[in-house]
Amino acid sequence: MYSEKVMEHFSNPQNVGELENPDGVGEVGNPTCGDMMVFHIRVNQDTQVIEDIRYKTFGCGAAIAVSSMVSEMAKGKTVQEALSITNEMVADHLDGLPPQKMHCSNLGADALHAAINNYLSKKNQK
Amino acid sequence: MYSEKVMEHFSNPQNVGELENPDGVGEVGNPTCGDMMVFHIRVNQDTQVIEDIRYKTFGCGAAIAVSSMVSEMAKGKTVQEALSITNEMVADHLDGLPPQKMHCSNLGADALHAAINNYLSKKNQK
Amino acid sequence: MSYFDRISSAPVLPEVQNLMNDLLKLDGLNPHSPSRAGSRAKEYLETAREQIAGLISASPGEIIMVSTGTESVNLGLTGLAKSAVRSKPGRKIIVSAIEHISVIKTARALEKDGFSVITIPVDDKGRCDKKAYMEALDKDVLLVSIQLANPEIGTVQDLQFFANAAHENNTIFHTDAIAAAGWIHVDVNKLGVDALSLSGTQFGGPPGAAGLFVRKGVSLMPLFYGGIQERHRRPGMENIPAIAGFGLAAEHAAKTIEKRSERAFRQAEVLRGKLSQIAEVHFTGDAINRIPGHVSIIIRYVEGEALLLMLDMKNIQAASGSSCTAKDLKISPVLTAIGSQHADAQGSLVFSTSEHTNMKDIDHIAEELPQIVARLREMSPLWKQQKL
Amino acid sequence: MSYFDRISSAPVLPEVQNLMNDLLKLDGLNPHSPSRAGSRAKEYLETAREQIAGLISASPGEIIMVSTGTESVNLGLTGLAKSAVRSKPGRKIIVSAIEHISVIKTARALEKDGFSVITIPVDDKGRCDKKAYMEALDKDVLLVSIQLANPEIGTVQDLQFFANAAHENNTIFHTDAIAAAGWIHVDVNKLGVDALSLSGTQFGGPPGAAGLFVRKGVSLMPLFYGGIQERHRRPGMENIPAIAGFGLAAEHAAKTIEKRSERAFRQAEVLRGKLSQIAEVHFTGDAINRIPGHVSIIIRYVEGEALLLMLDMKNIQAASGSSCTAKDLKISPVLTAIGSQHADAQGSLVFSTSEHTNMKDIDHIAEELPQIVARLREMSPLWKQQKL
Ligand SMILES: Cc1ncc(COP(=O)(O)O)c(C=O)c1O
Ligand SMILES: Cc1ncc(COP(=O)(O)O)c(C=O)c1O
Repeated sequence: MYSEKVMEHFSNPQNVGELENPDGVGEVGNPTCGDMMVFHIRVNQDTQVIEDIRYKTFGCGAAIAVSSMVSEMAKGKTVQEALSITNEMVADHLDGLPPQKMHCSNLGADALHAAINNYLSKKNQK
Repeated sequence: MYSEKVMEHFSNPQNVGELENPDGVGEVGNPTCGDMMVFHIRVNQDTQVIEDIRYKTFGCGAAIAVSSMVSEMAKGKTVQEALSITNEMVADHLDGLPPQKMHCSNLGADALHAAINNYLSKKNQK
Repeated sequence: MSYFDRISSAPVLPEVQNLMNDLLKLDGLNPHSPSRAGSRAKEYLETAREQIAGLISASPGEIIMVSTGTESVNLGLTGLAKSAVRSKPGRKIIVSAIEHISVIKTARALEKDGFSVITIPVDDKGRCDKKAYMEALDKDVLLVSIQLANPEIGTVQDLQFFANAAHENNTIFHTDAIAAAGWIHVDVNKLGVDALSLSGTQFGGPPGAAGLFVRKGVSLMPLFYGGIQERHRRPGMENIPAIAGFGLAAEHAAKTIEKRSERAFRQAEVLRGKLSQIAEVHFTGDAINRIPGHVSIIIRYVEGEALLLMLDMKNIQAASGSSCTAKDLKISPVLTAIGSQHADAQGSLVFSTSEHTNMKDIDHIAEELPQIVARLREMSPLWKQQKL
Repeated sequence: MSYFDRISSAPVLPEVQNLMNDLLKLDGLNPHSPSRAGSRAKEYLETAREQIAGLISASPGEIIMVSTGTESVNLGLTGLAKSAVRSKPGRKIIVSAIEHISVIKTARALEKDGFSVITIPVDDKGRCDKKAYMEALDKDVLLVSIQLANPEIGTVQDLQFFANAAHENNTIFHTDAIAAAGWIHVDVNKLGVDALSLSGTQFGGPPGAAGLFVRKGVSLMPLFYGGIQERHRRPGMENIPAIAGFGLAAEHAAKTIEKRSERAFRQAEVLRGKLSQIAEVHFTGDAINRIPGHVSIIIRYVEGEALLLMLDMKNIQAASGSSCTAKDLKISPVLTAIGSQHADAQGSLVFSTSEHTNMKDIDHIAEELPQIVARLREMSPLWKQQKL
């Protein structure tokens, strides 16, 4: 039911984990709905480039593959560039997702944006 | 769907035909219902034995087999004996008939009785 | 065996048998499982849907898989009527007088649910009365169901006319194409139908799989309830081997339709020529607009079942009336509708050729049937009366 | 492949495959044709009916052939309810809270037809609440449907109790025995049920054939309409190869039930022992009254589909929740009914052994599953929170 790309990322998810003292943390979903993702980012203060990104995900195959794909897409991009990544782009990069997964498990970009916004708001407070 | 006995009589019906100047003629059914039988009998006036019996039948496999079986059962019997032949007995002698054929095609005994009654009423009129 | 009864069950194509045999060996063919076996099952299911859609120029998403032709017809009629009534006024349903028993009885059941059914008469060739139809087709008509072809007398209707008129009247149109699909070109767009029933068993598919086309955007209530299969419109475990076989047969049918129907048409011509030499034989149905390979006759003064049994003894398999109704009703309502006398209608025979029929089979009938008829007429009290 | 998902589709028995393969080759398998091929078809049909009746101690005339378990359940509930309402007052229907989705949704549809449905709760083991049942069972209850066994949590109900009480109340009793038939002894007379659904796919029969037992004298409306097949109660062309396969599988199941279920019981015990070594695993359902060979667990902090995918990569086929509902509802209503937390219910797994399961397969799971769980928990934000 999943594309090969999805299965690749699911069986070999990239960038799983957490960062110590992350610059931004984003959490979306909750276990009751079946999918939950927590993203950590480390941002270079001079270049605004996302230098490291990690996540933990509770969820189905799609949720895990989406997390992995988003982390790959965001890494090395500036936070502004990364904010333009959408859930649809993630699904496209995965060669598509089954229709019933599009809305409930395709939350990776939301989690990334949450982490970036968390970073930006902390930065503004300084 | 039919017993071997039925198929035997159907493929090799006994006593088909008509008699010249029969002593009794009986007709039951009509083509609209799907089955029609005309029986002719020749009766020995002294012994009241049915010495010859012939029929023509329009109808399904069961109707033809029933006609043949009745003719065999009646031949050599006295008219009184033959009157005690029932449709159920005919079906039994054929090792049974499919349920849906029991009522519509199992008219052989009726046709025989009609022929006998025809004979008896002609005799009484004399 | 000379096999002349494709309408009630055509031989299953060898390649379909092989495919099904392979699929019966596979475990875990549940298209809703995320496993690899599940993905494979889903692929078989969706491939079949494309193949079936291809045969009738529909899109795959418009095909609902069901178990039999009867179920397809019921889902079509009941599902469309009960759904349409929720958004439109009017409760009338139009059917023709020579629909298959599954259409007739479904319509009768809908009457108990508050619908009213109008039956359009046919002429002596089985052609639906256009004038009566146009008169009946008023704003209260929710649904029309007119068959594409009749399995007992072979007549093919001018469906475009009936479907167009229905659309101009804003009425949903369903057709039972079970006796026709796979043998005459069916294009749901050219025909202009909203829903269409077809069955693979008519063109070499296995029993256990049939289909209902429902045009995108037309809503349909299910006949029964359960899981998400067929997008809730036909819940229950999918019969993947049968569905895959149905699909393969549809693909084969689409590829070979020209060749097969031309051949069947010629065979039927030859057979008709030979049968016409039997005295008092009447050919039923439309001589021109008919199913290829379909020959239907009435042989007066003899009865159909007896004919079938004697043909069977000579290794010829044919049909009399509609196979499903054969034991239900003594007289076929189709033959009554075209004006046959009851007594005559008893002697109906239907020969339908399949892809495997050859000229030898035709010769075989031409040789045996006259003798069988003679034998049964010799026994028949009616034949004698006739000769007098 | 280690196959642990017989509930959604058990492997088809080799002898059943062979029989079906033979039958697909035969032409003219129409049991209503008077030909010899027709007689043979009728024989296959009636033999299967005897075999299936034999498995549940019914008479052959009490078995109606249908296409799927879902259809059987729908025909049972709708057919009995709509028929009973014509001769009895009252319009209440009782079902349990953990019925299969086909029962639940059929009951919901009957509510739209004017029936009212009472749902009996279950305890944390999935046992139907007897007190609530007795209170609900008043003179207005027309029909009860309580499953014999639950496919997701394995619990077997005390059906005799529920059926007896229904009878004393003059109420018709249907049971969905689909997850149980073929694996636990089913005797319709001892159980005291009026109607029972079963499917051959659970014990080595092919897809495309299931059955409904309806006790002699109990009347039933059909779900749809057409020819005379199944005495009008399930019209449409009979799928003779699948029906014959179903029959053969039923005969095999009846003959081997002791041996198979004992073996399955032991295998499940061993598997349970091994799985209990994984941290935070919760076994669902009744530990004693359960389907042989059925092991159902909740593995906290991980999600079921991800588990299934990883198991599949290790060639282990299992299920999570009810396979038909898996994509429909994120949370299984069965797990909700037994009081599982939503988050926990995500991590449900069901292993059901088939006749072909051996100890190697069990060892295979015992080896792979802990690693898979560890891997997914390592990725799970919940697991970490839990450890803190
Ligand atoms: C208890 C129960 N009832 C009904 C069904 C539905 O049967 P089917 O999938 O054959 O339609 C299932 C299927 O697994 C089941 O387990
Ligand atoms: C025109 C037509 N409609 C419906 C049916 C019913 O289909 P099934 O026998 O597959 O249930 C048939 C069967 O021959 C048919 O010829």
